[in-house]
Amino acid sequence: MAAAPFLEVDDIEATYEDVILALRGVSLRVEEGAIVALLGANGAGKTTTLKAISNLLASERGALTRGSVIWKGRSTARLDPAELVARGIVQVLEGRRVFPQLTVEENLLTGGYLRRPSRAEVGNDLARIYTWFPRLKEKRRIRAGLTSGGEQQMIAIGRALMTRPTLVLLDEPSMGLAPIIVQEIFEIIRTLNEDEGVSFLLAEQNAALVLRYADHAYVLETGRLAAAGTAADLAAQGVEALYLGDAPGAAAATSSSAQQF
Amino acid sequence: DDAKQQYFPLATFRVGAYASSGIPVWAGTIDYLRYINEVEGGINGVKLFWDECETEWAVEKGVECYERVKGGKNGSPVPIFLPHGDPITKALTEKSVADKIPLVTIAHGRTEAIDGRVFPYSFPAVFTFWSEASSAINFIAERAGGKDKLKGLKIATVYHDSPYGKETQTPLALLAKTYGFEDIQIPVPHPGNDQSAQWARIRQLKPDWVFLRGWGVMTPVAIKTAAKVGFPVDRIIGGVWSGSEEDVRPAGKVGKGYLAITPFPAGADFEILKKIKEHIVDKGKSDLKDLKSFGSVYYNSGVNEAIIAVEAIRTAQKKFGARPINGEEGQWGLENLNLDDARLKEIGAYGLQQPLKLSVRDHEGGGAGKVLQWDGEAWAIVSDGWVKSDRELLLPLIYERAAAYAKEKRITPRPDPTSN
Amino acid sequence: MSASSAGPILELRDVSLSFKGVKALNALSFAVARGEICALIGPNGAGKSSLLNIINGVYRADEGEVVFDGAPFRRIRPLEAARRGIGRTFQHNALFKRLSVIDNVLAGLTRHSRTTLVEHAFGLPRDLAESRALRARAEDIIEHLELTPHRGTVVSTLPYGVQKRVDLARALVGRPSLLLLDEPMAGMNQDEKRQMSRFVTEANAVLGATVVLIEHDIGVVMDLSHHVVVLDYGRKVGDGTPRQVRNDPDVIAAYLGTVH
Amino acid sequence: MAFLIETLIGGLLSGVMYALVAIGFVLIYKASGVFNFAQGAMVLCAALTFVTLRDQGLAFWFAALVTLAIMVVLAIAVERVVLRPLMNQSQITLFMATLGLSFVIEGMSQLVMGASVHELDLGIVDTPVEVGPILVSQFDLVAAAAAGILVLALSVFFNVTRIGISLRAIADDPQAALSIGIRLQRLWRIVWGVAGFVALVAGLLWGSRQGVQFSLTFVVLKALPVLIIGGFTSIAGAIVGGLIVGAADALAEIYVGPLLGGSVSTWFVYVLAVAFLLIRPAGLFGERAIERV
Amino acid sequence: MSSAETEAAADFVAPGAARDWRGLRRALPLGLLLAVAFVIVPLAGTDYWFNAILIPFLIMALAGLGLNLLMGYAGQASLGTGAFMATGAYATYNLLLRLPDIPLPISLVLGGLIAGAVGVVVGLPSLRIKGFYLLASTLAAQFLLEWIFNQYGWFSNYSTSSSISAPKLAILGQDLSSPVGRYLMTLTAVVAIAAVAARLVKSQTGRAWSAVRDMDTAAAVIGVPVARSKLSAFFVGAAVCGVAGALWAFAYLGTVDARSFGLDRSFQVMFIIIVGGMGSIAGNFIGSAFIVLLPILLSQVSDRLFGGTVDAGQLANLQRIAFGALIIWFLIKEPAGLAALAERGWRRLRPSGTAGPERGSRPGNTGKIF
Ligand SMILES: Nc1ncnc2c1ncn2[C@@H]1O[C@H](COP(=O)(O)OP(=O)(O)OP(=O)(O)O)[C@@H](O)[C@H]1O
Ligand SMILES: Nc1ncnc2c1ncn2[C@@H]1O[C@H](COP(=O)(O)OP(=O)(O)OP(=O)(O)O)[C@@H](O)[C@H]1O
Ligand SMILES: [Mg+2]
Ligand SMILES: [Mg+2]
Repeated sequence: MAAAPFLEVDDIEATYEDVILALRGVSLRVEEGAIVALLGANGAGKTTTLKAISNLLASERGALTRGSVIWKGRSTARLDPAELVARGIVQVLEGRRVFPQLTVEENLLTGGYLRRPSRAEVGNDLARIYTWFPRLKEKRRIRAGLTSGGEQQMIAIGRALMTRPTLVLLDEPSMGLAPIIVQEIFEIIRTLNEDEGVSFLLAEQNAALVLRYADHAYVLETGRLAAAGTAADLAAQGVEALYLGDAPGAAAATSSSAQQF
Repeated sequence: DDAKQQYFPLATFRVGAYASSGIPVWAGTIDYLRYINEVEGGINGVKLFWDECETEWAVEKGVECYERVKGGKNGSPVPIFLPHGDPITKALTEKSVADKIPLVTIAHGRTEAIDGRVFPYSFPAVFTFWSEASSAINFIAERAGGKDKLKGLKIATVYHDSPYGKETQTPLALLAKTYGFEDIQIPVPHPGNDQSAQWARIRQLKPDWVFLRGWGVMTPVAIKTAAKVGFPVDRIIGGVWSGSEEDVRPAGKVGKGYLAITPFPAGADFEILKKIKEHIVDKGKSDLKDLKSFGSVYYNSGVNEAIIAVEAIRTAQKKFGARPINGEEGQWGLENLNLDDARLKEIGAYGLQQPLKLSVRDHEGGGAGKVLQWDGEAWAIVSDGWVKSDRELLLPLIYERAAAYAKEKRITPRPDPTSN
Repeated sequence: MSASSAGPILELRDVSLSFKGVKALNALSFAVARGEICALIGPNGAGKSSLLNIINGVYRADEGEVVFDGAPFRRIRPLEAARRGIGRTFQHNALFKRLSVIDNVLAGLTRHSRTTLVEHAFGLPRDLAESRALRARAEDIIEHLELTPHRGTVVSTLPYGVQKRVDLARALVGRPSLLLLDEPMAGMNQDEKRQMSRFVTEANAVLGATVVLIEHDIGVVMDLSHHVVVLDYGRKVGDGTPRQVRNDPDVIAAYLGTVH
Repeated sequence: MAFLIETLIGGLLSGVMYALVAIGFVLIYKASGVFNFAQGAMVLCAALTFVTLRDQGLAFWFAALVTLAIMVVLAIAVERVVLRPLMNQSQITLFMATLGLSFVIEGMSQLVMGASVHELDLGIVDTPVEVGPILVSQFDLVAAAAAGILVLALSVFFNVTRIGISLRAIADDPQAALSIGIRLQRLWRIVWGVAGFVALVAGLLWGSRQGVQFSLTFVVLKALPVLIIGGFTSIAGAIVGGLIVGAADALAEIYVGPLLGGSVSTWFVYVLAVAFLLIRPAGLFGERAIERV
Repeated sequence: MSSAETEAAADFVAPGAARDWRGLRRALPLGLLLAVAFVIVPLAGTDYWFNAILIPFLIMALAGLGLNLLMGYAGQASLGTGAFMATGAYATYNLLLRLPDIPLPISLVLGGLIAGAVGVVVGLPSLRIKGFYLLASTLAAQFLLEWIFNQYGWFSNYSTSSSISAPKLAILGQDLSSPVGRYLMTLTAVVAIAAVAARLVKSQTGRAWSAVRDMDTAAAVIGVPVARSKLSAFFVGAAVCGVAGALWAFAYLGTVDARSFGLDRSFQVMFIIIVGGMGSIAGNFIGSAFIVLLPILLSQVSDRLFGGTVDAGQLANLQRIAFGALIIWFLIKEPAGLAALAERGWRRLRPSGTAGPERGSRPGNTGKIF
């Protein structure tokens, strides 16, 4: 565990519109090649944490007001989201944010542009996505806004994978997907993780499921870290209990200073 | 000590769509006022002082300005207000009666306000649009060799499709009936930046003359489009608001030969302009930033208006004493204003301003214009002095309209003190 | 053709729907018995949502017909469907997001309103009486679905799970005889799903609404439904009791996989 | 008959001039979903800068280059000061912001360059050409050619698929675009810069037609029906819409106006545009709104 | 009139004893405000304040209210406001002229209703068109109506300049043509209409509007009559704008022609609601204050500060720039409008009202009508 920190989130505090305090001193680490789960009830701050890492808060009138995010030893504070994608961090936004007017294939292509790949590369990458999600291949010429809810989720994930990331921030990947697809997605995650060393930070509601795949897990509660540990430990403790916040080992994330109200 | 000076507020428009005309106009006015103050020591020793209030030529802002200044300043009352714009004038017409502040609107405003019995505080002095139309026709007659030669001519009016543009339809119809020319009316919608259809029609109808009653960008586009369809530009006579340098210059070379009728002849040779140049402009005290505009139509119009205001105050002072004049006294001054050639020569405005005699029944007074021709660089006066309008022919109709207005508004016309 | 309370409340007869030549639904037929909870499952893009859209008039079937309460139609306007008593919740959140919870629920009662604009504008007695009555109904449902603490909150500010409940309240308040639910439990944690299941059962048992439910959580489907219809590529590949369907190898292969 | 054809040709050529302004809107709408009302102010700003530089004695090309540079600076400023802080806001808010922007640009332009009217001579001879009985304006032909070239160039630019698709992605969902590494800010700057260039071309052609003055900003009003008919998102639509509007406008002025006793062109094409919309709610070539439940 | 007011107050007071007190606390500031507006201001105001500031401020707020009902509540974007105002003005003028026996308030209401009817026609395309396309299509009405009033003399009783002017303003023999009289008349109309509007937006009609605005497909599915709601919004919105137009013509300017109600006016009103806050009644007043008063303030301030030292033209340009920049700044600061900003400030002053983290004004959810 003493390896060079891959992603290190240190005591961050995030606000929206200068007044709504969404995170109060959250710290977490993702080791290279790990799958880490981020759990928590609705509104606990999972999405906000992911956005803080990918620097997308600014586009929602939010901001990091304290703490730092260190990616491969460097602070990400000054990098714009595109720069982060170029350096390997990509986020799959919650709630299937596809580009409705673009076709399915165009949606996927947008994910590849940053690398300026050659035609052949693009073709390969596309083919890879299509083997994972054959459904998308059938729908490649349909405008994404017209596809079904689950198809849109696949597009969003596929699009992110097109950037060839080293760390994927996945926000509720299982939402609205058929069981078999959920299973497939987690298998894909595992494959990518094992074969290509891609790391994952997964925000999920389905704790039982995600803990089966993750190495490590963190539990958030109203913007604070409520628990952390290996996935196996947490699974054993029973996640339900964790959600209520009375779990043992709650991290010392109590520095609830800087009330913004 | 402001109370000993004469307040004279200015509702300017130096930004917005009409800034390009507003800037020289107000420079002309301010330069003349400065000249009066600095060279003549005020009007009979009463110096003028003023505030500017930006209206952007918008009604609400104009009304706001008027309301802001109408009470005078530091004890000095407002003698005359220059609304400068049709819509603003309309909005102020009734307020001015209540407030007893005369509005002087040269070459705009309501034509029927000529009748001071119904419109006691409106002064569409010098040159109403009806006079403009009539003078233009008379100039055509002059060129044709007499009014009898008008018979059978085709005269097309290309007008800005707005109340302003339509204002001349009635007098032209009357004149057409009287003189037997054919009256063709062609509207151009605001702003008029595309007139291919209108000029295609002109090409088809082949009129002998075009009377161009434009506004803003409509004029240069008209001139250019005329050239495009091959209509001779020296057969186009612009109205007052189509007759400034700002109107022709953008048309470029093809504007050479274009005519315009105006009560504000351009030129820097008039006596008073020479004096302003000497005492104000050359001393760096001019309000003009771009001295190219000195002596332009708009600049001279500003001087012209200022002259009328100053002379009206002077006239009022004769009756009320050499002190600041209030609105009611200003009205008296205006209604007794008499600028004959002798007086015009005295103040150096001979040729720049036409002889003018106002009265209760006649708030216009003049009714003549000069015709200018553009030589590519500047205007030259080409008419034989002032071209008069057929006011006798038009006045009965105007009085009729004023009476109708009085009836609708339930106004009892004020008696004309001079007629008994 | 009177509404026979014995026959199925909803019947689809050879319904087909295609988009630009792609068949979303292919000659689909099945019936939903009065008073049951019928689950509709199938892989993503199988045509489940599209089917609901046909039933309440958002889409028009290319072929076939839908029989609701004894009356057949191919095309119905959404408004007409609502008036006849078809209620609906949505897969993607489709709440009136700038309105409060109570207002969202009250909007679901619009079709029961008999007053006019003028009465609303001047607060005439009939309007006052009616809005009191409607409000009482709305409050009822809100309490029932345990939304009372949120009643005045603007819905867009609520957690996702609560929003889904508001969606249900909005559909239920109009007392639909047929309630179409499109993935009402997506994005919820186990607790919330349990709670939601309870509400659906109650809507069915207490309020007497027949329910057609789309859901991907097979555990929920098993617990809740009386009848399951499985779609794949717009066709029906299974139709029976939950138990039958669950053990159907085709269904397992196409949809369930091994994770449950 | 000849008269009809002449009117029609005149109208079509004017239509191309409208299309030129409309393209500026399309560019920005395509790339950010913003209906940029400041386009008119940009036309004024570009033309005014150019003319002022020319009046200072700069050579034509040099003046054009400097103007272009200024438009690019403007684009960068707009991205930084207006677009970025307003990312993810509703379109109507952005629309209003561009209205505010138009005040700023107009004010700045006039503050620096004054309000006087300038002549702009591009040196295009405009003696009418006679083709049989029909008169055609040379200037309009040149303008049409310029617009044509511009449209071709822009179409190529946008069909360099990467940029084209990226821009459409941004217009659909800027945050999602950011999340997958589309360089939103850079693209916005590029697009606003290109829109500045289009504004320059439109400013030069319109300016030489009517003089460079404040009312240049009003040309947007004629561009709107073009947009409605063509669709907000299509460059080709702008051209087709422009032709339709130009022709309809000219014909209506000649044949409908006299029947109604006045000039009809302020509203005629708008009413026509609404008629088009009733048949195609997103214009001829626009992207239809997607609504799925 | 006063009955409509108490109605509005009553509306704030939700039933239930516990809420009575809260309702009272909300109604109290409003009551105070009205007392000041009806009693103190008429005693203390000057001509300048009435004629140049208060009357246009109130009327523009009313026009804002009309557009806000249509656009802020029902989500139907329109740039036809000017045309609706013109219709109201010309209709009222003709009623006063041709049916002189009808009392002034009734003519005003009838004029508004006629504008509303025109609004319904203008709104017909909204059944098919949305968003910017709808916005642009309302321009057709804007230009067409402006043209009609300008073109056909009948509407202006064949006045030479196709302008209309106010007949003597009087109610029950009370002369209202003094500035105070016109102010009170305007105020009364504005308060009465605002009270009705406040009722309306909370009624079933208002909810249907908001439902259509937020999600029209869902609205139809749950039984909201979408087409009827859209048209009724056009009707009410246009009617309110119509009354505003009539007041603009008769209580403010005295004489207008159709160009007073041009596109600029439509934009101005739209500014008011965007700056003030869409979907907020109070926002119209705040927005109107911003749009009407700010330029005056800017010009007075800059005159004080730089008068005489800086060139007047440049000063005016600077004001224009400042105005534009302020608009952008406010939009950035608070995309949901100044009303939301004010509310937040208010809540901050009284911390009892703030409860925990909440997505109160989550961007993208507020004010998003397309
Ligand atoms: N754009 C925003 N503006 C204001 N507040 C926000 C915004 N986004 C989130 N919040 C608030 O921040 C807190 C954390 O929200 P976040 O979306 O991160 O939670 P989450 O754990 O992802 O929840 P969910 O399971 O519902 O996705 C919540 O209280 C939420 O109300
Ligand atoms: N309006 C439309 N235009 C084009 N294609 C459509 C439209 N609506 C649905 N489709 C297509 O029809 C198919 C069925 O979609 P539907 O939304 O009914 O699937 P679903 O079963 O609800 O899937 P999910 O579980 O993912 O929500 C999809 O492939 C989709 O692409
Ligand atoms: Mg989340
Ligand atoms: Mg679905």
